[in-house]
Amino acid sequence: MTAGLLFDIALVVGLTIIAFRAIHAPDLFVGAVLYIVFGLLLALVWVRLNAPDLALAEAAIGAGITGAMLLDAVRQVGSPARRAPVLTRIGRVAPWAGAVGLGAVAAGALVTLEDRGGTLGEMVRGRVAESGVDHPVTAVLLVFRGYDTWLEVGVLLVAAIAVLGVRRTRVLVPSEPSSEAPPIATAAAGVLLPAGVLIGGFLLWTGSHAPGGAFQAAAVLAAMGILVSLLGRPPLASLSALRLRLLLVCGFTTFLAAGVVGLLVEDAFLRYPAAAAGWIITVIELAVTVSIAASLVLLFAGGRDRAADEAAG
Amino acid sequence: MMDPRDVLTVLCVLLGAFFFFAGTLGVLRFPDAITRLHAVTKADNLGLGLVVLGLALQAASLLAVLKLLLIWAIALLASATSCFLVADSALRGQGERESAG
Amino acid sequence: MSSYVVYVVGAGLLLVVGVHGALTARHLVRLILALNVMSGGVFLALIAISARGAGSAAGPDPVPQALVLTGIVVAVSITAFVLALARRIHALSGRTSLSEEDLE
Amino acid sequence: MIVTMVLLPFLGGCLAFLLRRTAPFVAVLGAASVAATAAMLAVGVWRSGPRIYAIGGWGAPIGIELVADGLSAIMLLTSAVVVLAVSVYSIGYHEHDDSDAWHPGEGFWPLALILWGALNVLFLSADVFNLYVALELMTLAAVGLVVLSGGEAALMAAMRYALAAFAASMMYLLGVAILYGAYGRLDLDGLATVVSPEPAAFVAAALIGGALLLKTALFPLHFWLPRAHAAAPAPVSALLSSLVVTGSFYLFLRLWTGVFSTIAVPAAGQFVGALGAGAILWGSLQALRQQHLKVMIAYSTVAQVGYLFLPIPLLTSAATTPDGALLWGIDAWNGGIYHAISHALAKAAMFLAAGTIVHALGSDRIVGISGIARQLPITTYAFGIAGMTLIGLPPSGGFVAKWLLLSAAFASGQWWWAVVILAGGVLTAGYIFLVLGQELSLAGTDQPVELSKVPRSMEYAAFSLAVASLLLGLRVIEPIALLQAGLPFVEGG
Amino acid sequence: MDEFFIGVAIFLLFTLLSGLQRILRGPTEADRMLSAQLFGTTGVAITLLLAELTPAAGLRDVALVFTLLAAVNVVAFAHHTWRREVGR
Repeated sequence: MTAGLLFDIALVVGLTIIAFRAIHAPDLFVGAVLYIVFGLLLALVWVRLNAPDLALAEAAIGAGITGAMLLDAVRQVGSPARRAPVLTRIGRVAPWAGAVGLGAVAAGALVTLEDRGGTLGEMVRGRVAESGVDHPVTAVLLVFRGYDTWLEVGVLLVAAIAVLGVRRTRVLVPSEPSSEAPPIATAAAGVLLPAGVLIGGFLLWTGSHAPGGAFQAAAVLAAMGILVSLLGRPPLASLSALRLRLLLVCGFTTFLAAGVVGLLVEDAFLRYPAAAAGWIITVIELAVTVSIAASLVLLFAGGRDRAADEAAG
Repeated sequence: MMDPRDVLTVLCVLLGAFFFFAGTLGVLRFPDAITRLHAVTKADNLGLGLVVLGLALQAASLLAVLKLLLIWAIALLASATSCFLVADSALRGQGERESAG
Repeated sequence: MSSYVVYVVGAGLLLVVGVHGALTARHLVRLILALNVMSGGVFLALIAISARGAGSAAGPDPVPQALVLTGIVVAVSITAFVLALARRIHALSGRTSLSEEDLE
Repeated sequence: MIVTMVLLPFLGGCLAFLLRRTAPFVAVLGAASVAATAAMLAVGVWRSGPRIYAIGGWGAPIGIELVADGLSAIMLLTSAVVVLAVSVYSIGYHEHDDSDAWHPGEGFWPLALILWGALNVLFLSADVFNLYVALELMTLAAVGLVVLSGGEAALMAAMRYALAAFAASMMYLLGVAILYGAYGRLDLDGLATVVSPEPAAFVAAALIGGALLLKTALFPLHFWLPRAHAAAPAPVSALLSSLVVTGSFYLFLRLWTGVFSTIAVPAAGQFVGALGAGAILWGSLQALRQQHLKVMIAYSTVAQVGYLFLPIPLLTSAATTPDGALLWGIDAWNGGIYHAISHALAKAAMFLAAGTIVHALGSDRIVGISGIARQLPITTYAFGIAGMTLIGLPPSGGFVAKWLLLSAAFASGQWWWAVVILAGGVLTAGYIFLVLGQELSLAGTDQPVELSKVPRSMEYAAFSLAVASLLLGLRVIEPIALLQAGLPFVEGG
Repeated sequence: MDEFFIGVAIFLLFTLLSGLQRILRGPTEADRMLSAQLFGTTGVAITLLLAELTPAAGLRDVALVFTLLAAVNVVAFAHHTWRREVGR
């Protein structure tokens, strides 16, 4: 057994144990912390499996966004542990049987596929030059399968609209008008924020030829927005309803507009004219970054806005 | 014969790993939150610093070295801040909320 | 045994843990965690496929990586929405689990 | 032309979100123009066969392709018609004083239009992963719409719906992962040529099939549906029960007869059919027991979903029987799709009519609607005609669908499905007449009930959908001819 | 050199996993949070070591993002303390 394999096994075992303990932790706060660690280990898996784009996304999402959301939500809804009702033998065994059956069947099927080849990967690498970007993952995301990515930006937009619907509001209401963060937190944020914005910008810029891109950049920026929210000033709260909507919608519509340009000029939706492909993609990425970051901040800050709850009774 | 640069890297990384080990040991064995915090901070700053130093010796470009140093600088800042916040909340009693584990 | 097998088995294990959690957990936050663990297992399967046979070829297959990136965004959107929903339900009724009595 | 049917709804959704006052106008205009485009596409497909559109000009397998065949065209047309009627209805439903407070209409218009866009993506897409994204978009928009009615019941129903759908999505995606791992491609046409009977393919088929059954709410995986569909605002219930359910079914049918046609075994077909039969009986019996109109209609959807899956065993047998099976295989195919579209129109009409009654009465207890036919005659007609389609009385579209299914069942020798179809019809008649009897009842008419004013447009929107479901039974030739374009058996034998 | 880096990475992974006990045992929330913090830093070190093994670019950026965002979680944890005093 090589050292690399030992590392893989340790990682997988750790991942499984942490996942189980996170779900079943008696205290939900522990569950949330363990879930953050789960995200960390998953990011290590992506590093190990040569998927830096995913590791970047996982690091930003798991640590910065989902983690903060969970910790914050658990404070509100994490009621003290209630003993689960004593289950009958069947009630205990049946879920295990179902879960183990599904997992074993899926893993078994996947194991048989070890030596299959002939995936799309080679084709993508061969044609990446036609796409207008150099990084294959970005080429798949924004060019070859740009249609998926456009719809994915739509999913985030829908989530934002739906959260506004859950809250029955059209603007973000700051949850507490004034809360005093300790000076050290504010001071640290004063350094972390510009660093975060720089790193976000760097990831956006580097995405065309190296791992990174709009989503990773947006996730880092959104994490910074969440940091600011936590310090008592939700960054979107000062916006009017129309401006907020414009921010949320601009990524999806810019993508759509770029697609229509292709439709008019090249007679194919989402075909970027060869001469302008590079900068069209840049414009799309910029707009998408803004929208995704805004949506993520809204999903965080909108979810925790208690003023609306109190108004609703 | 090993390149002296490689020897230095090995030494730095090993020492860094030792600090991580010591930090974890401290977190597991020290009696209360504040002393454990102390252990974590040492491990954070020194362990990561040494690993960064060791790897910087191997780096191919100046840019890579700068990036590594930036990582360490941010880690120092983040760790100092979070250490203070955790300690602060522990001392104020919030963090002391005993929770079933 | 290869890395591929290790990670594919890992994907299976995460599915077991996630599905079991989804079937047994009551608290909404636990259900959300269980579903996210499930999605972690699915993503792991895709990336194991992406990296399989690596070393010989030019590198990992970028297509599954792009798919997982899309999947992560979708999963985050749903998680965030469901968390907001859970908090709203708690604020309105104090409930933190799906109701016991059922329609069927 | 194909791609505009995707673009217009999304464009409308964005506009409706940005400028909320224009929303009703945008929705109606968009629905009308997409309906016209879909009709043109249907004619085109009928005359010259299926069309393929490569997004970005890349083409499969590296890019994503859209395929419009007869089935897609008829689904697109049906959903455009339903959306048009629901939009007209919603103008009245969401009428409000121009106060500055948040209003559910603000969420309704953008989400409904995006939901519709996602459905159109689904009906056109020829890529398994793109279909996953479309499913997610559709589901999240649907859940967001359920939430809009705001009460605790609606929130809980939305939660249950969201969690069930999320779990199903993960199973679907796992199936996609296995398919990609095995065959290295994601396009439906390409996959259909390479999928072969081997463990990985069976596992992928089971995962994807199971996920879609959960999303379609086939018995016994229907636990999330009745509450979600009953608790949502009426126009949303109409969209969910008529279109969203149909969308997941469409995908099941598409994959079963396409990608997985070479590995679909008769036993699996019989199993799915048995679940369908269970759904028909269980859903109808539950519908008979309900005291609230909208819950009853939601259980009726559980039952009608069962009919959608009855063609599956017949199609599977037809694909594995060498000769003579073509004819009844085609009957089963036509019958299933005919049922899907008649049900979509009739169920939307029924939910809209129920919404009108709730709007007028302020309650939907079935005992409370006694004698309402006097005040809301058009709504009562709408309910009655839609009921005819669901029961399968001639000359409705439902009758044609059941006739085709019955003849396929007898011709294939699988008479047991015919028994289920007929029993289901009787039970359906039971719950429909229970409601109609109350509506037409003369008891308690001495003191007419106080009704709030209902805009006429709401009544006529429901009525026209009901009439459309009836017309499907009167003009059978054209839709059936259209369905033959891109029929899976002609090439496959 | 590669074998050495992966060896150290395994060692760090094991220290990380054994530190898990503190999260599970607590007893205070501060304990759990600070061990998660230690996990974060250890994760950064492991990422940097793994980055040496592959030519793939961008792995150091992962470490950078990790470090940056570790602070956000801690603030999410701690901000309730000051919020509670002002808020209610």
